[in-house]
Formats: sequence, C-alpha cells, structure tokens
Amino acid sequence: MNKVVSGPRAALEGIKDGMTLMLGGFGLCGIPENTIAELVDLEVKDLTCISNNAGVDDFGLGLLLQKRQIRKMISSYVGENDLFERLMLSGELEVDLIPQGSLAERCRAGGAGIPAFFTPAGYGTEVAEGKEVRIFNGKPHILESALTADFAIVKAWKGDHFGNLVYKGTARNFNPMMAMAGKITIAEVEELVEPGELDPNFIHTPGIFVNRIFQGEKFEKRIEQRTVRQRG
Amino acid sequence: MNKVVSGPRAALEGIKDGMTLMLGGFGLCGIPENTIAELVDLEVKDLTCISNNAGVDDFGLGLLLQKRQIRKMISSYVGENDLFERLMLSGELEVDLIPQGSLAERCRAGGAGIPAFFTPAGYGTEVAEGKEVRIFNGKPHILESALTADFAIVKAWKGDHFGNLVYKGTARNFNPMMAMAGKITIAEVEELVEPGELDPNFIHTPGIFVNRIFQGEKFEKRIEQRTVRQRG
Amino acid sequence: MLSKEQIAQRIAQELRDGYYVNLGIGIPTLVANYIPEGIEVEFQSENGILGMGPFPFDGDEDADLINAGKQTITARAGAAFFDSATSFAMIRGQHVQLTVLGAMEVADNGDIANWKIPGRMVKGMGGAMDLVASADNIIVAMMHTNKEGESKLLKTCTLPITGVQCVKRVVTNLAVLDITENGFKLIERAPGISVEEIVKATEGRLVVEGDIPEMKFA
Amino acid sequence: MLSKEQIAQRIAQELRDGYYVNLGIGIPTLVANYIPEGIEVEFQSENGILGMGPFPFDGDEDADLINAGKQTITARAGAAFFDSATSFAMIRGQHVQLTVLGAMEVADNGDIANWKIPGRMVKGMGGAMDLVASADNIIVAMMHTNKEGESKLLKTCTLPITGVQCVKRVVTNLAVLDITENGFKLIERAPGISVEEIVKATEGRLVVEGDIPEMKFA
Repeated sequence: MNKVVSGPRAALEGIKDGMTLMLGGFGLCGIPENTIAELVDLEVKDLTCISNNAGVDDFGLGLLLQKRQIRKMISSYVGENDLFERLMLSGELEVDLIPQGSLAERCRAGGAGIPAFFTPAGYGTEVAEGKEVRIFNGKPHILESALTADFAIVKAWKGDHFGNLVYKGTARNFNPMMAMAGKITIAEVEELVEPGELDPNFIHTPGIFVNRIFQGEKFEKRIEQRTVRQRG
Repeated sequence: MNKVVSGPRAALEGIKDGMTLMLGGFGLCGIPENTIAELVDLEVKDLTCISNNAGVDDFGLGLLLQKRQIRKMISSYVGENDLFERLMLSGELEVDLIPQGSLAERCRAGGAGIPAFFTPAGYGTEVAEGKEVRIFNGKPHILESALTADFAIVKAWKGDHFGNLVYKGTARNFNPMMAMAGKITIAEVEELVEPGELDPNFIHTPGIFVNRIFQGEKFEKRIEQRTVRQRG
Repeated sequence: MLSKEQIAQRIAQELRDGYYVNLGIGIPTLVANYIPEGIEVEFQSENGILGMGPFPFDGDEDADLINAGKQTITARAGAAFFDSATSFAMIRGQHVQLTVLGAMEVADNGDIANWKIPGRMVKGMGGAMDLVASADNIIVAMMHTNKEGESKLLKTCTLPITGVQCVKRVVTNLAVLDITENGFKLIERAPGISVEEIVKATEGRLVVEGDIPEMKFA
Repeated sequence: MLSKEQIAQRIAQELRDGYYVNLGIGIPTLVANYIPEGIEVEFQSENGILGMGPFPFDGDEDADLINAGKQTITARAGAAFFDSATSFAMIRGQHVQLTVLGAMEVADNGDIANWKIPGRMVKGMGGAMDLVASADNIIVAMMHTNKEGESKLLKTCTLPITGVQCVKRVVTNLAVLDITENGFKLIERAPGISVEEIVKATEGRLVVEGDIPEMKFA
C-alpha cells in the first residue's frame, strides 16, 4: 500500500488535455503549489478546474490562467484575480459560479456516492435556473448534483505512505472533500512521515481516498492579506 | 460559552414523554451510558429512539426496552437483543429498520440543513417502498430524508467547556453526525479538559453542535464479543 | 450620520450571550470590536474556524490561518478548525445564530443583492448565498445610499439577487429598519438624523409608526 | 466439499495488491487469514476503521476498538478511525474494491437476500444494503444448500431482498459461479465434486460450458 511517488511529474502521470481537475485551497491558503507549477510545465490545456478560488494574477491557479490552460472554471469567488475577470467578461473563459457551501457539498457528494441533494442555497437566484425546486418544511430548496474529477489535487500538512493526511489550521478547507471526489487523487504534503506516526484517531483524510502522495519540494505559502496588530 | 452541566439530570432538563432521541454508539461501543441510566430513572416514556442498535437485553438501550419506555426504534441492526425481537414481532414496539449508511447520512443531513438526498442503498427492497426513485448514471437511486431529534445524546472521549469533542477508536461511529442533528445535543465525556487543551486541528465535533456537556461518573464500557488470540 | 464603526457598534448591540456569529467582509468585520461587556460570543468564519481571535502580532502571521476575507488571524483557546463541508453544515443547519453581511441593495420584502453587477463585476457569491438562504437571523450592514446618492433600500432589487426574503434587519448610516410584511419599518434613527431624511433616502415602502427613538450608544 | 475455511481461502485468491476490502460477518471474516503472499490489502470495517489488524492478545482488548461484528480487534500501523458517515462515503463512493458477504439466498440475476425472514428473524440489514447497492465487485460466500438440503442458488429469491442484480460471483462449498445474463455460470468445481452434483444442488438457471476445472489451493 505504498502510494509514494517521486514528485509532481510522477503524480500527474496520465493527465491529458481537456480533463477535469479539482484543486484544494481557499484563496492561496492550502493550495497544491508544487503540482500547479508542474501543470504549467506540462502545458496541458483545455482544463476544467473546480476550485473555490482562481488564485491571484501571479500565483496559484492564476499561473494556469496566464498560460490560457484553463477552458472552464467552477468556483465560488474569484474576486482576487483581475485577469480572470477580464477573460470571463471577454468570453475567453467559461465560468460556472456556484455558492461556496454547495460547492463543498457537491464535492463531498461526488466522493460519497450521493448523486444529488437538496439545499436552500441559491433558491430564487440565477444559480437556481434550470434546477428542480422542491419545498421542505415550508422552505424552497433546489436540487444540486455531485461533482467528480479526473484528478483531485490536494495539499496537506503531513501524510504517510498509505495516503493518510492531516491538515493544519484553515488550510484544510476544500481539501478533504476534493480528496474524496477524484478518480485519481494526488496529495502533496509538507512532510511525509512513517506509517504509524500519525495518530489513527486524528486522521483528516483516510488513505483510501488518496492514490498518489509526495512531499513538496518547497512551499511558498503566500499570504494574501497580511493583517496584524502592533505589540504592546 | 460554558456549556458544562452538573450531570445527566441537568443535561436532560426539558425532556418529555413522546420525544425523539438520537443516541450514539455502535453495538455497546461509544454509547452514552450515564445518560441512558438517567433516562431509566426519569421514567420518560413513549420515546422514539434513533440509534444504530438497540443495546443488549441488560445494557444500553435494552434497559429502556425492559421498562417499555420506547414506543418506536429507528435502527439498522438489532440482532443482539432478544427482548427487542419479541416486542417487535408481537407488535408492542414500532420499528423502522433502515440501511446503516442511510441512517448515518440521514443524521448528518439533518444536522447540515440538507432535507433530502439520493442514495442507491435499498433500491428494489422493502426500504424503497413509497420512496421516489430516480436514475443517475444509469443506476436507480432512492430519495431519503433528513433525520433530526429533540435530544441528541452522544458519548465522547474528551471534551471542553465549549463543547468541543474528540472520540477514541471506533467509539466515534454515529456520535459526530448525531451531535449535529439534535435540537439540544448532550455530550457525556470520559474526561472534561480545560479550553485550549484539545488541539484545534484535531477536534472531531466542534462545540457549535453541542449544548450541554458533563463528565460521566463511571463508564462500564461493556464488550459484546471478546475475541482474542493467545500470546506467543 | 453614523460612521462605519458606529454601524458596527450598533449591530453589536444585537449580540446575545452564547451566540455563534458569522461576520461578512467590510463593515460586518468591525462588529467583533464592540462585543458588549458581560457576554460571550464565538465567531465562525466559513473557511473553517470557530473561535476566531484578533489579528496576530506583527511577525506572528501564519499563512495557514486566515479568515474568509483572506486576512491573517489568530485562534482563541477552545477554537476548532474544520473543512468547508462541515463549515456550511453549521451554516445551512442553522447552528449559527446571527449573520451580519454587507449588501449593494436590499428590497422591502427582504431580498438582498450583493454579489454581481452584470457586465462589470464578477467576483462570485462566495458563501453569501448559503448564508442568506440558511440563517434565521440576518442583519445587513450598509450605507443607506450609494455614491450617487441613490437609495439602496428599494422596492425591488435591480441587481441579480443573492437570496429571497431573507433579511430581517438593516442597519445603515441613517437608521435601523426591520423588514415587515408592509416593507421597511423604521425602528431607530441615527443621532441627529430626522425621519424626513430617512424617508427621502428610502425608495422602498417605509412604515413609520409613532415616535422613532434615536440610537443609543453606551 | 469445501470447509468454511476453504471457501474463505478460495475467495482470498480474488484479492489483488492494493485492494481495500470489506468483509462481512461469518465466513467472509475468515478471508483475512489467507491473504496471498506478496500482496498488500487493507480491511475496512463499516463501523469506522481502515487498517484492521488481528484480534488483540488476551488482556489487551479495548472496548473502544471493535469491528462491525462487535468483536474486539487491533489497528495496524497506518490505520485510521472515522465516523459512520465517512465510512459509508467510502462504501457508497466505490472506494472499496471488494466486498465479501454471506447470504441466505442468491438469485440467478444477482439479487441477494440476507437480512430478514418475515415473522421469524428481524435482525436488520445493518450495512448490507449499502454495501450491495454500492460495491462494484461483490462476492458471496455461503453454503450451496441450506440445512434442509434445499438450494440457496435460486431462480428468484423467496426472502425479502437486500439488493437487486448486484452479486458478481458466488463461492460455495461446491463451486465458484459467476452471475451472467444467462444465470449462474459454473467456473470451478470443489475438489472431488462433479458437475452433476452442482447441477442438482442449483435451482436457478445454470450455464455449464466445456470442461469445468477443479479449484486449486496453494
């Protein structure tokens, strides 16, 4: 059950133009930096990327947008990326904006074998167009469908060779659900540890969801909004 | 945000005949022993109990069955309890048997504001009677609805006064989903610790789901099937 | 006329002991600075933290610890981190008692628009649609009028809406208003602001009954 | 005729390196004792563990560490515990490559009945309905006939079914059979058992093509 691969190149073995990818992270927090860099190098294109955000102009998924490798984005918030806005308004980039909670739940559903579920989010808005509406407990809900991906690419704090993962702080975000929803799930970790080092009571993503794992060479972990208070 | 109460009596404040309860545990593993004992003492009756199992004749929910305090059970497997089988076959006890995975997911849905979801489990069986069927990806699924309860009663390993909980081993089972689905959620823990002692990265049930918490006086933690191998 | 800080301060008076609260970006964030004495509340941020603390001291920033506005934050003792599905389970499952968020427009039936200006601004709804569709208690914090002086409290939203009939209360730089069957109901005036000024600045139906008190600040 | 241990041993030959496997109660549990050399598999138990190890040494039992049969077990290095919703996410989401379970009846279209005898036995389906509805690869381990000598491989299940058209393969004390469009297809005979004996013990449609080899045990 040794799922360790040598690095992002080996982890992405089998990737093709036109595939659908899920990429974990919230803003630039908890994104799979090393694998994104490799996607740029591999020059795969026509990608559909499912990710809460689209990075910033010069980091995260912004790097793939710069190279026009993405055909379609499925996201909830893309406000930090000017290029994205330009590409979307000009029609170069297809965009499906969906509520953040529905995005998270749709990924989980994809991994959990639940093809569809009802949620109140988006009822009465653009998001509900073409979707079934049903009243539960007097409140209208819309039917949302599961999301899956050819590759799910997640970033964790630590992992072992079974693929068990733990995340740190708010870098967890979408990573655990996306890890569940990939036909092939790649995990890049800050630290690869020996089996048994992770307490089995405190595994966030059990290894069954992960196919390939590697320790990232370096993590820039860029901060978007550095907010601080002064000491004293 | 101090949710600590003095014990099971205070935790059950407001309980009434005819209420619906969820009780965590799988078999006798991870059941809220102290609160069950208190339910017996309080002599509340006509209860609807949602619990994966129904205990054994003289422990767990079996104690409430002995006193005929339960009107209806919603469970997935009740094979360890002879009294249960007798009460059910004689019609004294109303029983709704549902697939274990659907039970877990229906509790989670109840806590997560998802009124209904599709699952393949039970299609074509008694469980599907009267339920909507829909094909997804060529496979028939049935629509299952959320479950909630007046009181959800869970058992955890450790907890703090915010209601944050961690579970040990396979004693986790249904407890986290049920904790989400109670109008009032009671947690009995083996050890009440100071806020900050639990690592925020490794909380299984965030305190927002818990209303009342106490440290159980004693835990018998009975074993149903003691299977061992010999040393050497 | 209230400053942004005063709007936040007035909204903070709505906090009750034991509340879990989700604060949106902008004015709502400032509410955390005015928690009334003697009560304890917990702040939830939808990217995955309960028990959000103040900004870190300079030099203590952690890239792995941010709020939904992507700002570096700290965690209080007793905090918990969780994934996005669990976070929205809290929100959708109505475990959060109060949601405060900004808006571009609010209609007098409680509709809210705060995510999109067609052909111009496409940032996305983020968690706003889940929040407004789920929360029992939604307060909007915003200016009463836009930069052109036009009312943001309307008969009908002109922008794509974020949610229908969901806002309960609006706190602006001019007034506190509740959403009722008959439209906005004036509850309080900002210090020094007359009822006439509020009527003039409100395009939607407005109910004014009896004497309208001025807001009080501790 | 195979013993229960031999049925388990034959099923173990279906294991492949890297498989995650869910074993039901009874004969299926024994499969764990016959993992072929040179391959690594992980056992999932639906009550919430991945990486199940052998029974504990006498005195090391832990009430908080059991399998779905409520037996005390151990956890291997690299194990993980999780809640029931996550456990069935693994199962329903087809992350488990092989499911082995017992049955009272199997029909020649792949229907299975293993949870209820009306008016007599009401134990409940536990996780069986989720498992059979979800798994891509389901092997049934059972005796070919019941105590009265009646076939358990039927045209149609007489008992309430657990799942429809889901079983892929059946391993009994007499034979290995696959479910095909034309009914049960005989794949292997137990050592010393003739095709005629299998035909006689099978009530459902049975396809016998060419020479049927005997099972091989290492």
